[in-house]
This record gives sequence, structure tokens and C-alpha cells, in this order.
Amino acid sequence: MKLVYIVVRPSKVEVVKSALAAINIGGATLFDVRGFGASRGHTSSYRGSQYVTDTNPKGMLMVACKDDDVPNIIQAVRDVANTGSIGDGKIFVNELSDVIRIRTGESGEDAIMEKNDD
Amino acid sequence: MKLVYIVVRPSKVEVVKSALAAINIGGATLFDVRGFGASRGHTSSYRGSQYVTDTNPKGMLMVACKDDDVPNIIQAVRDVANTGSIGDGKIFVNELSDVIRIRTGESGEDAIMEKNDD
Amino acid sequence: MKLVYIVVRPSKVEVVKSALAAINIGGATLFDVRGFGASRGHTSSYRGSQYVTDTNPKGMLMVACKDDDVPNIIQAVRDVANTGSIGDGKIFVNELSDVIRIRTGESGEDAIMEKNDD
Amino acid sequence: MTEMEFALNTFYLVLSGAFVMWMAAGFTMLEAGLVRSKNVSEIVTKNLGLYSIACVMYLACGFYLMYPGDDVINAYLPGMGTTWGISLAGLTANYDLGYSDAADFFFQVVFVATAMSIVSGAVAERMKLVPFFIFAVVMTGFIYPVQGYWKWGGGWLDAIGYTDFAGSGVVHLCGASAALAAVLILGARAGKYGSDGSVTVMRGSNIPIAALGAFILWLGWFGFNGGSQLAVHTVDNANAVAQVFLNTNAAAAGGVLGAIIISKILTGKMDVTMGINGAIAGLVAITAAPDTPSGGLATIIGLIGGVIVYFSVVFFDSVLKVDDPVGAISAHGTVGVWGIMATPLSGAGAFGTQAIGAVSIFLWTFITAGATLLVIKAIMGLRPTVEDEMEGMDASEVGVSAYPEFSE
Amino acid sequence: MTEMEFALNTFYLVLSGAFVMWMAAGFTMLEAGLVRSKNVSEIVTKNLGLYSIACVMYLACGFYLMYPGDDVINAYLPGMGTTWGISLAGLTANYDLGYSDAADFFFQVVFVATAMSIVSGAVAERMKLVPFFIFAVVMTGFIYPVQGYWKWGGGWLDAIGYTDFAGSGVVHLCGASAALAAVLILGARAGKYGSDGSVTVMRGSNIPIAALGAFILWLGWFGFNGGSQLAVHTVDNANAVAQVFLNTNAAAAGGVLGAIIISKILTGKMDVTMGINGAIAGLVAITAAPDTPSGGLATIIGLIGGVIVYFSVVFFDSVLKVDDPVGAISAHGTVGVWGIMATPLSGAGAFGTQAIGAVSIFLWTFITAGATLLVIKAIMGLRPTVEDEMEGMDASEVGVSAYPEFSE
Amino acid sequence: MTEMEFALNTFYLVLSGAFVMWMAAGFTMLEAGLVRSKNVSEIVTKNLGLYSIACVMYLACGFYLMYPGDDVINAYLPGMGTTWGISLAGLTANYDLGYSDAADFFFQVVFVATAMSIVSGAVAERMKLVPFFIFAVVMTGFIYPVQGYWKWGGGWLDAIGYTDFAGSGVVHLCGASAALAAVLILGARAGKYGSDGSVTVMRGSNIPIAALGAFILWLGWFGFNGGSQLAVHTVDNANAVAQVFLNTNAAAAGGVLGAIIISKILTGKMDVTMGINGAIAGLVAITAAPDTPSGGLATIIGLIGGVIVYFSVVFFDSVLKVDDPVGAISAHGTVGVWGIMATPLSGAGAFGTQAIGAVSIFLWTFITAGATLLVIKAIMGLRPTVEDEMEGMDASEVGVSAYPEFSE
Ligand SMILES: Nc1ncnc2c1ncn2[C@@H]1O[C@H](COP(=O)(O)OP(=O)(O)O)[C@@H](O)[C@H]1O
Ligand SMILES: Nc1ncnc2c1ncn2[C@@H]1O[C@H](COP(=O)(O)OP(=O)(O)O)[C@@H](O)[C@H]1O
Ligand SMILES: Nc1ncnc2c1ncn2[C@@H]1O[C@H](COP(=O)(O)OP(=O)(O)O)[C@@H](O)[C@H]1O
Repeated sequence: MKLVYIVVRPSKVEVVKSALAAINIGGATLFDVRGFGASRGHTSSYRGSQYVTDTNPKGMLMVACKDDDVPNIIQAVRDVANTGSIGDGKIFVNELSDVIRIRTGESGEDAIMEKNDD
Repeated sequence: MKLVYIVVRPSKVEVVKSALAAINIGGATLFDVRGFGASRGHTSSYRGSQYVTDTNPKGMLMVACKDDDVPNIIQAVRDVANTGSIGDGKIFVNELSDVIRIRTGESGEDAIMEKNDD
Repeated sequence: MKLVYIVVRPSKVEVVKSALAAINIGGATLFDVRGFGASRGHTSSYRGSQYVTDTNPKGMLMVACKDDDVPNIIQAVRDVANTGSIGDGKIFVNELSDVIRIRTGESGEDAIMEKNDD
Repeated sequence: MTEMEFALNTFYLVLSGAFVMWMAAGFTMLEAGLVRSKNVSEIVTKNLGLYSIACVMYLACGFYLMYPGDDVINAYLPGMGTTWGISLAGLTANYDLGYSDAADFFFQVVFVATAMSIVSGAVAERMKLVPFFIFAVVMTGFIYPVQGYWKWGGGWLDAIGYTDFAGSGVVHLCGASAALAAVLILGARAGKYGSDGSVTVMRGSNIPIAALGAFILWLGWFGFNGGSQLAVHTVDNANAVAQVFLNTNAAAAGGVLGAIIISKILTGKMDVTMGINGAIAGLVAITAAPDTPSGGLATIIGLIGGVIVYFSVVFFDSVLKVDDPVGAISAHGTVGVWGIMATPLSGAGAFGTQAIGAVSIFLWTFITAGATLLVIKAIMGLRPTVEDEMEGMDASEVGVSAYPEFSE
Repeated sequence: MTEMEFALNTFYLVLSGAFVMWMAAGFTMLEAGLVRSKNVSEIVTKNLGLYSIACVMYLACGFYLMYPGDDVINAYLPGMGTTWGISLAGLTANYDLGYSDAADFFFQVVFVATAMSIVSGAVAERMKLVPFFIFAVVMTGFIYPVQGYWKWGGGWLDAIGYTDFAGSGVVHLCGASAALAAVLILGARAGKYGSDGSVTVMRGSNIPIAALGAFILWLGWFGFNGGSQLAVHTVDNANAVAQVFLNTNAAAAGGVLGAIIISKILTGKMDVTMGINGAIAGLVAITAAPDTPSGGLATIIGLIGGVIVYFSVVFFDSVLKVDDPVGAISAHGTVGVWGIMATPLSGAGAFGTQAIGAVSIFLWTFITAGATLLVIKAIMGLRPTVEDEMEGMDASEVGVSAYPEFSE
Repeated sequence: MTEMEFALNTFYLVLSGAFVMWMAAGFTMLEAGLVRSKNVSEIVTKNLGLYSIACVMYLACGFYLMYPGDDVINAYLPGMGTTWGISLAGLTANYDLGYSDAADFFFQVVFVATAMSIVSGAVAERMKLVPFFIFAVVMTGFIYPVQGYWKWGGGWLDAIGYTDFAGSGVVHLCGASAALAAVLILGARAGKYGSDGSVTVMRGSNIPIAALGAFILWLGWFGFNGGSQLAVHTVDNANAVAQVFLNTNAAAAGGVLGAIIISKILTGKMDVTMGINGAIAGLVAITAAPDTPSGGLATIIGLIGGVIVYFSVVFFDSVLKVDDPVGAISAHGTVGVWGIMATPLSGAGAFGTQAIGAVSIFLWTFITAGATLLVIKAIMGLRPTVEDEMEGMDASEVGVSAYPEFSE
């Protein structure tokens, strides 16, 4: 299994969520984060003094999935979150050793599959 | 070592914390997150218009631990955070290559063990 | 590649960010978190009743980097974030299987390298 | 009239004016609470600025336009002149007029600011500051005073017997008519209505501050309606003032109950934002004739206002897809008309005349405001870029986040 | 009495009433600031609704019950009647009464709303809206007016010489007694007290808004106490009014200092929420006799009130385990009793008579409010489900988050 | 003077005082909105406490110092005495004085609190509560009353013809001079100025609450300036009062426009915090002579104040590196001087005398306040530890987070 982190623009979180649902990803956990990267540094002023903000608000989704789902997820995310401008974000793919569903105690892939009786 | 992510209901964060302390887990890092999963979608209305919220507030704990601790953690969390209803949350277990304690520079398991002189 | 989590005092987030930039780390994602660890428990009072807060605000940076960068990062972070008091934080180093830049579709190390035309 | 009577009325009038000035804070808080946090600094700036512009313009030309005295051309368009450099306090050679001219000016200037405040709520989150302020110049310096003159300056609406004690029409319907023109020309906020007809809910960021705004308006309205009696020095005047206070309060209470009861019936919950609009609706409804009804009738007029505002908000938003973030068009416009038409219930004004008043105020304001906005749009545009709008106007227009530590 | 005197007093009274109306905003902000963010929209709705209900009920029957004139049955239970459809302004055939009847009504109606506001703070975060509003109907339409009649309507408490200038007892102790009954019947908020006797601290979500509430109350109290002189038209009356303003302010200042000094001594820090309660305590303490003490004595009466409220809050919370999120029972009840008993310090009222007043107001309100609440509880229940309470009542009762972008 | 005239003036004065008391809430909200969230509870506590201390000290000795009547030693240092235990309402044996002594006290006491409030904003986020409160004791009990006596108590500044209608100098410049002394002795907030000359921007945490503060001040200023006429009972007085209301409002409006226009020109955006400071600057600017200019001139005086405050804020912050989180020194000090010097524009006061007034008030206050603070510093220190300051003073001084759910 894999644990995939998807960092996107805040305005894209909703559509990414829908896109994941559309390819049958059973769930995700969302984080409000700030990012810095290539799109560094815009200057603002407050009470006449200038200051630089080098981070931008981003949304992050953490998704546990089967190994096979990873290419689909990447494709689905790029389809909706790619604006072509710097700051679109990144996807980080990690190995995931195990998942446990707290409610039932199921583990492994069973824990991230939705069952009909849910 | 393992890095364990525990996603639970916000109201369970406190008790999970205590449960971890009870099994001698030395620390944890907490995140406010929103989750979606099997428990998708409740409808609210605002100024007469309906809208659907498909995420619920959750709390997440990130815990670095020794490999041996993992079964204990799973057991401890399930004991206190399992209500039997959808939305209880999940535990994600990852490999952890290394930990460094910034203060001392200790690394590996030493960095997550509490010493008496702390 | 590695995915490195750096948990530090909130007041150290800015300097860690600068220190990373100084060693040519191309980006990072920031989280507001609360931590508990060795520095557990200070007592406050509200309306005459005492209560214990056992977590402290921390900042976390998530950084994707090449394997070779890890020692530099650890060094850079320790240089600026080490105050010598309990609560300085920890660095967690994980394996990272893949990174994808959403904008271009680049993957692997290419996705975390800054190119001149950015 | 004795010196003391003059003094008492003047004191009463400036105090009433101060209460109405306070309504500027009420609109600001109401609107700041009902928009999303990325546009809060912008709406605050808008309100500070519009109030200030109203004060300057009314001094420069608005007051004279609205109350030209003997200089009037005819019943429709008043003459021109300025009160800018005149020390109004010195004017009252003959204090038989009942109160100081300066007090009168002060009481009137805060009314035009109120009318303008109504617009800012409706165009929230998507109209740039500079075009808005230019519109404010025209609205407060010309559009409002002209129709104000029709009724309160002794123009044709007054002549035909149109009744509007404190301005359900002259102030609230006028403001709402301009707001409607502006909203139609601007269009909805980015992302508000999907091409499939779906409505996206955009929730207010700070409910207690919106409620504070409603309470401020409620308090200020005692000056708004009470002061409109213009005198308190006799038993009859004092009795009238007291009844106005009683009725204004009763109508607001009725408005709250109307709105939260209908909300409970229809959705099972008591939507607090509707309760807030209900209070304002009750106040607007009673404003055309707060002196004549009994307390019970005032409560009912307000309660009906509260019910109307509920349906009006939903109708504009979901059916007409007219995007009014704070419900200003409904609370001040739809309910303003209700207030104007309800005056015969307590024996004030006749149905037909009231209808003429409502229609003529609406048409005048809607057309002139619309034309003004179209001209400004042609010259400089009204809206920020979609990117700026998505990011929030605090960043592009003001440069200051309203809550940098909570929501950035 | 001349027309001008009548006019001045009427003006004074409606203005005082407007200040007291403003206290509704004060209670709303205070309570919204001291509850957790998940219950903020709910408490705002509660306050908007209770104020409105008070206005309607007092018009329908409360005012007549409290001031029945010659229709009175006896000193304990007044007669019935309504002011609903009556244009009160018209009533004052003989203006020798001193002020307009409509002004009198308006000034009185905001007092009953104040008493009711005290209850909403105490039951915060765990009482459903509908049963609360039903209780408000009974409280403002019956329970409050009856004991109000005992003193201010000319009933038996007045006859025995009980002194209560502006209502330390009639308003504040009355409200707090109902609050105590409600809290005892409701029980504590879920999770507040552990079975092991532990106390969970539930912190207010917005301190500046709570402080704003205290400042609003402070300002409104000038109308509350000042207006209770009921006349300003003579040198004596004017002097009394001025001393009341001076003393009201001094007592509030004393209350703040009492509370923050004791907090500093006991905990090493100046708990701002205690300072806020201290201000209110100072105001409640002086309310029974704001006209008779010197400024120095008023300061001391307030300061003692501030100390009392500190200990009372801790005692109710930690020892008695009576859960009162905003400290309403302490600030208005415990300190209300202090205010009633302190009047002899400045030569107003006798110790024994004051005690009879306090006890009788407490018992009447506690018993009738308790009985009413038990009946409502039996019919429909008072509390949300534990799940709804844990999730916050904004979701289940109002459907609107107070701060959707900050805390969801 | 008739009883009614006495009554009317007394009513007018206590009401004006209530409006000025309300300014305490304005300063609290303004400052709470412009500091970072970790210091919000602390600044609220500071404001509650300083207001209360001002009330106690002015009663104990300040009022008598400032208005010693015949007990005066000479024109520079008044005599000693107390009004603590005196029932001021009883004093007016001869009501020809025009208003109740108690009303006079009440109106004056809120002025000293205003002066003190100015200091709290400037020292925000880095001065401990106890030393601040000790300073408040000296400032409100001695420093302010002495220079107040020079002008309003009939001292030497009054004798030479220095003009200061409502206190651009006596209140605002005085407060700002103490603030400047305090800021210089305290130093900047930790991390504010880098050793390389860089300036760190520390943004206010809650803009709508800061704007609310400005609106509250605006409203309260009608009492501040209007009440300073001290009488309303004749045609001349009433006219003057009305002109004061008109001009106060016009100047505030001008101040807003001055500040946001200059901000737009220089930065391309309309900085709302500058608009807020602009409103206050306009009000401060007109305060020295709100009765004499026409509305147009008042607007311009305010507008220039708004421009001045913009440059002054930037100059103190970026050039002088004097750290004043809310811009109090600029809005009340720099603009206070502008207000004093602008009185000749409308024919009130002479340039030279005004300059003497400004310089003497500044020097007296700056020196005595500075000396007092140095003594307090030597005894107990003024600042928290750097760690406590970094963590925020809410934790170490108050123990209560302002927004525990949003920013912890
Ligand atoms: N090396 C990195 N480690 C962790 N997060 C990163 C890294 N580089 C970028 N990010 C995250 O991805 C976001 C987008 O990256 P950025 O370089 O700005 O744009 P793009 O990916 O389009 O080139 C950043 O705001 C940050 O949150
Ligand atoms: N595939 C997933 N990846 C990441 N997080 C998930 C995933 N599925 C569920 N979660 C998280 O776990 C929470 C609980 O899951 P849910 O399916 O609602 O209940 P349950 O685990 O009881 O079936 C979700 O709210 C979400 O935060
Ligand atoms: N086992 C752990 N798992 C996850 N995070 C941890 C763990 N131990 C500590 N942390 C994080 O590191 C922070 C600092 O740790 P702490 O033990 O307080 O200080 P130090 O590392 O200086 O001994 C904690 O606040 C917490 O966020």
C-alpha cells in the first residue's frame, strides 16, 4: 500500500476530493498548510512598512491506497489541479506498511476498502 | 522504527493521548485535520440554501516509536477510540528511517526514549 | 529520496526556513501542530480553576529531498533551532518513493529540483 | 418658541443624529460578519470610506439639493448651492424654526450615509474600492438628495400626500434600489452560481460580530425614527417620540420572531443570520409610520417584515440568482416596500399614494444608479480580476488581512 | 408641571430606555465571548429571541400585571389586562404624571429583557432553544412582573419599605434566581465535572468580545440606574441623576479593581474574565441605591462586589459544582444580595426589610421558575442529545457555525 | 438660571460623560484589534484596569487638584484635597453655576481615563500590568490634573489665552507625551527592529474589532467635544453644540479620506489600519476648536490630520524606530499639535500662545511621566522576560488566551 500526500492550491482541494471519489478512493484526510517552493516571495505593506511573505496557503490531502491506485491518483489530480502556473503543488508517494480501521480492527487493504454494508 | 498516524474523532484526542502515555510512549505531535471516508455527507442549510459538508473534523496524532510498540499502540487506541460508529478513524503505520533529537543530536531509538535526567 | 519532518518551536520556523534555503532546499510544506513530549504539563488557571495543558504549540516542516541532503538538513536545523532546553523538537526521516510535480508531471528528483526557468 | 424649547429640540436632534451615525458601525459589523474572512478588511474600508464621502458630499451639495429652501426650481429637480463654507450654527437668526440649522444638517447627513451603507453590503466581496467610492460620490451628492427632496424637501411626493415618517422609502428603498442596480450590473461572486443552476453557499465568517451589527442598528434606529419627529418640546411631541421608541422596538422584536419562527418551521433550525435580517426587516417595516400604530400593531408589522425578509432572501438567492451576500436588497428593499404599503394599517397615508411613492423612488434610483455604474464600468471596470477575487480583496485592495493569525 | 418639564422627562426616559436596550447587546457579546465557539451562534440566537419575546410578552400582559393601577386585587397578585392594542402615547390626558406613558412602558420593557438575559448566560451550551423560549414566555409574562409589582407596582414589598432603586433585587436577583433554578434542573455541561470530582475547564472563545459586552453593559447601566430616577426636571432631580451616574461609574471601577486585585493575589495573574465579572458585580452592587452614597462609598461597595464575585464564581464552580459558564448567578445573584443588603450603608433602607425583600424575591422566582422548567422538561425535554451537545449546538439548533473558517 | 435650565444642562453633561466613558470601550477594541492575538487578553485587562484606576484616583485627588476652586496656591501647582467622601450632588447650593457638581465630576473623570488610554496602546505587547497600573496611579492622580489645571482649572495657560476647547492638548497631547516617554524607556517589542536596521511587521490580529474601536471613539467624541460646551440651555449654546457635532463628524470623515487617499497614492492600496488612524486623527485635530470652523474647514482640518498621521506613523516606525503598535503617539501627539496650531485658522487662539501651550504640556508630561517610569523601572522593572514576551503576555500576565480555539 501507499500513503500519498497531495499538496495543491486551497481552491483546488474540493475538486481534487471529487476527482478522488470518482476513481473510487475511499477516503482522505485533509490538512491546511502553508507551502514555499519555486513561487517564493510576494511583497505586501502594512501601515506603510513593507514585508515579504514567502509562503502561500495550500491544502494537503493524505490518502492511503493500494499500490495500483497510485498512477490513477496522479492522473486524476493532475487533470483537475494543474493550472500551469508555479505553485500548483506536488504529490509525494510513500510506502505504507499497514492500516488499521479503529472501529473494526480490520487491517491492511481491507481497512481502506469501503464495504457495501458501511 | 515506525511512524504511526492515528486519525480519531476530535473528542477522542485527549483520551488517546492519555492511553499512549500509559503505555510509555514518550511523545506525539498533534494535527487538526478534516477527514472524509465512509461517513460522507451531511446536509446543512444557511440562509435558506442547502449545502453538503462531506468532511468531518478529526484529530491526528503522529507518533514515532519502536517496532515493538506498534501492536500496543493499536490496542491502546482501539480500546479508547472505538465507538462502533462510522467515523472512528484509522491508524496508518509507516517505516521510519531515522529520528534526531534537535536538542542533543541523539539519533535512532535514543531520540525517542525518555531518559530519567530529562 | 527522503521525506523529512522537522518539528521545532513556533518561533524557530522562520529561521529554519531560511537555513534550508541557504543549503539549496527547493521547498517545504509547513504545518501548525501541537506537540507533547518530555516537556509535559504546565498548569494554568481560568476563572479560579486550575487546569493542565500538556501540549505546546510547535511548527512542523515537511521537506522532500535527495538522500544526500539529509545530513545537511539535520545540521542546518540543529544550528538554528537548538536552544538546549527541552522542547526543541525532533527530526523524522522517512523513505520517499516518488514525487510528482503537478504542474509539469515531472517525477522523481526532477520534481524537487528548481530549474532556472522557473 | 422659547430659547429653552429651541435648546431642547436641538439637543434632541444632535443626539438622535449621533445615534444614527452609530448605525455606520452597525452596517460595518453586520457586513464584516457576513462575508468571508478574505474580504473583511475590504468591507471595513468600504464602510469607513463611504460614510466619509457621504459627509463630504452632503456638505458640498447634497444638503442644499435636498433642502433648497426658496431656491427651488420646481417639484422635481431642486436648485444648486453649497453649505460647505457656511457656519450653519450662525444661520438661525430666528430661532422659531425649532432647532439649530447645524443640528438639522447633522441629523440629515447621517441619513444619506445610511442609504449608502445599504449598497456596500449587497456588492460585498466583488466590487473594487475606487469605482465604489466614485459611485458613492454620485449617490450621496445627487441621486439620494433629489428623491429626498421630492418628499422631505417639499417636492411633489410630499405634495401628493405620500407618507414616509423616517424613510422606509426615502432611505431604505432608495439604498436597496441602488443596491439592486449594482448587483445586476456586477453579477454574482465568482463561484456562487454553477452553470448547472447549483448555488454555492458562502458562509459569513463571524456571526457574533454580525449580531453586534444588528444590535447597533437596533439602537441607532431609535435616533433614526425618534429623531424624525424633529421636536420633543411639547406634550404632543414628547408623547409621539415615546410612542415611536416603543413601536420601533416592538417592530424589531416582531421581526426577529417572524424570521426565526419561519426558519424553524421550514428548516427545523433557527438560522441566526435570518434572525439578524429579521430584526433589520422589522425596523425597516415600521420606519414609514412608527408614530401611528399601537405597540401591538407595530409588533405585527415587524413580524410580517421578518417573514417577508426570509422568503425574499431565499427567492433572490435561489430563484432569481441575484447575489446579495448580506440580504440588503431584501431587508431594505422588499421590506421597505412592505413598510411603505403598511402605513394605511394605522391610518397614515393612502394605499395608492404610497404605491406611487414606492414606484417613483425605486425607478429614479434604480435608473440613475444603474446609469452611473455603467459609466464607471465603461471607464475603469468595477470588479477585480477573478484571481484577485478568489484570493480575496483584502490582499489586492487593502493589503491587510483581517485575521492574519486565524485564517491565513 | 409644565409642558417642557413633561417633555424633558419623557426625553430623558426614552433615552435611558435606549441605553438599557443596548444592554441586550452587552449580554449577547459577553455570553458569546465566554462560551466555546461551537455554541456561539446558538447563544446569539437565544439572546436575540429572548429579548424579542420579552418585548412581546410585556406588551401583551407583563406591563399591566406589574403596573395595574387601580385594578389591583391585592398586594401580592395583581390583576390582568393588556397594553397590546393601546396607543400608550395617547393615554397621558393629564401630563402631570411627569412623563409619557409610552416612555414609561419602553423604559420598563427593557428591564424585563435584562432579567431574562441573565438566565441565558447561566444555561449556555446545553439548553435547547424552544424550551428556553417557552420558559422566556412565562418568565417575562408572569414571573418577573409579579415580583416587580410587589416593589415597583406598589405591592407589599414597597409597603414595608424595601428599598431597591433600580433593581439589584427586582431585576438582577430575580434573573439570577431563575438562572439557579434552571442550572440545577439542567445539570452541568457534558464533561464538565468528572465522577472523581475533577473540574474540566471550558474556556471562552473570544475574550475581546466578552470585554466589549462588559463595556456595553457598563454604558447601558447609566440608563438603567440613571433612568430609574424617572425625572430630571428639577434641581433636586438633576442632582440626583448626576450622582447616580457618578456612583454607577465609580462602583463599576471598584468592581474591576476588586476582582483583578484578588485574582493577582490568589493566582499571581489578573484573570481578565474575573475583571469582566468584577465590572458587572460593581454595577449590580450599586444598583439597589446608586443615589445615596458618596463616590468613595460607591467605589467601596463596588469593590466588595468585585471580591465577592470572584469567590462566588469559584465556590459555585469548584465546591458546589453548579455549572454557570458566564458567572451569571454569582454576578447578579450573590452580588445582587450584597447590593440589597448594602443600602443601609448610605442610610437607605433597613437591614431587616432588605433581607425580607431578598428572600421573598429569591423564593418566588426560584420556585415558580423551577416549577415552570420542570413542566417544560416533562413535556419536551430541555437538553440536546449528548452527541449534539458534544458537537456543539450551533450545528443542531441553528445550523450556522459562528466562525466557519477559524474553528471548523 | 431657571431650574429647568440647570436640569437640561446637567442632563446634557451626564449624557456627554456617558458617551466619553464609551470611548474606553473604543480604545480597548482598537488596541485589542491591532495587537497580536497572544497579547489580546493582556491589553483588555490593561484597559479595564486603567479606566478603573483613573476613576478612583480622580475621585481621591485628581479632580480637586485640577479644579481647586479658591484653594489654589498659584497658577502652576494647585492645592490638595479630595472629593472622595463628598456627595457632590449636594454641593450645588446655588444652582446658578449651570449644572450639577456631580455631573461636572463625571464628565471630567472620563477625560482623564481617555488620556491614560492613549498610553496603553503605545506600550502594548511589552509592559507588565503592575508597573503600568502604578504608572496609571501617578498619571491620573497627579500628572494629568496639574496640566489640566493650567488650562481648565484657571491656571497660567488659561491666563495667557491658550485655546483648547475640548483638549487636543490637555488630553490628547498629554496622553501621547506620556506614551512617548514610556515607549522610549521601554524600547521596542522583541524582534521588532533588526540590528541591520530592518523592520519586522507585526500585524494586528482582528481588523473588524479595531474598526469597531474607531467607530466607538467617533461616537464617543460627540460627547467629548459636544459636552465641552458645558451648556445647551440657550439659543447660542444650542447652536454652538450643534456646530460642534457637525464639525466633529466632518473632521473625522476628512481624516479617513486623507489617510486612505494618501495610502492609495503611495502604496496602491487603501490600508484600513491607516483609515482607522485617520478617523482618530481627524477627531483629535478638530478637538482644540470644534466650535468655530465651518463644516468645510472642519473637513479640511481633519483631512490634513489624516495625511499627517499617515506620515507620522511611518516616520516613527521606519525612521525613528520608535515602536508604537497602534500609532497612538502619531494620532494623538503629532496630530494633537496640529490641532492646537490649527485653531487660528478659524480665528480662535493665536499662533504663539498655542505653541506655548503645546510645548509646555509636552514638556511637563514627558518629563514627569518619564521620571515616574524610570523610578518604577528601577524598583520593579517594566518588561516581562523575553521568553514571556515571545510567548505572549496573555500567558504570563493574565493566564487567559484571548482566542484559545483559533490561535493556540
Ligand atoms: N521540497 C519540497 N518539500 C516539501 N514540499 C514542497 C517541496 N517543494 C514544494 N513543496 C510544496 O509544493 C508547493 C508548490 O510548490 P512550488 O515549487 O511553489 O510550485 P510547483 O510545484 O508548481 O513548481 C509548495 O508551496 C510546497 O507546499
Ligand atoms: N483512504 C484514506 N486515506 C486517508 N485517510 C483516510 C482514508 N480513509 C479514511 N480516512 C480517514 O479516517 C477517517 C475515518 O474514516 P471513516 O471511513 O469515516 O470511518 P471508519 O474508519 O470508521 O470506517 C476519515 O475521516 C479520514 O480522516
Ligand atoms: N515520539 C514522538 N512522536 C512524534 N512526535 C514527537 C515524539 N516525541 C516528541 N515529539 C515532538 O517533538 C516535540 C519536542 O519533543 P520534547 O520531548 O518535548 O523535547 P526534546 O525533543 O527537546 O526532548 C514534541 O512537542 C512533539 O511535537
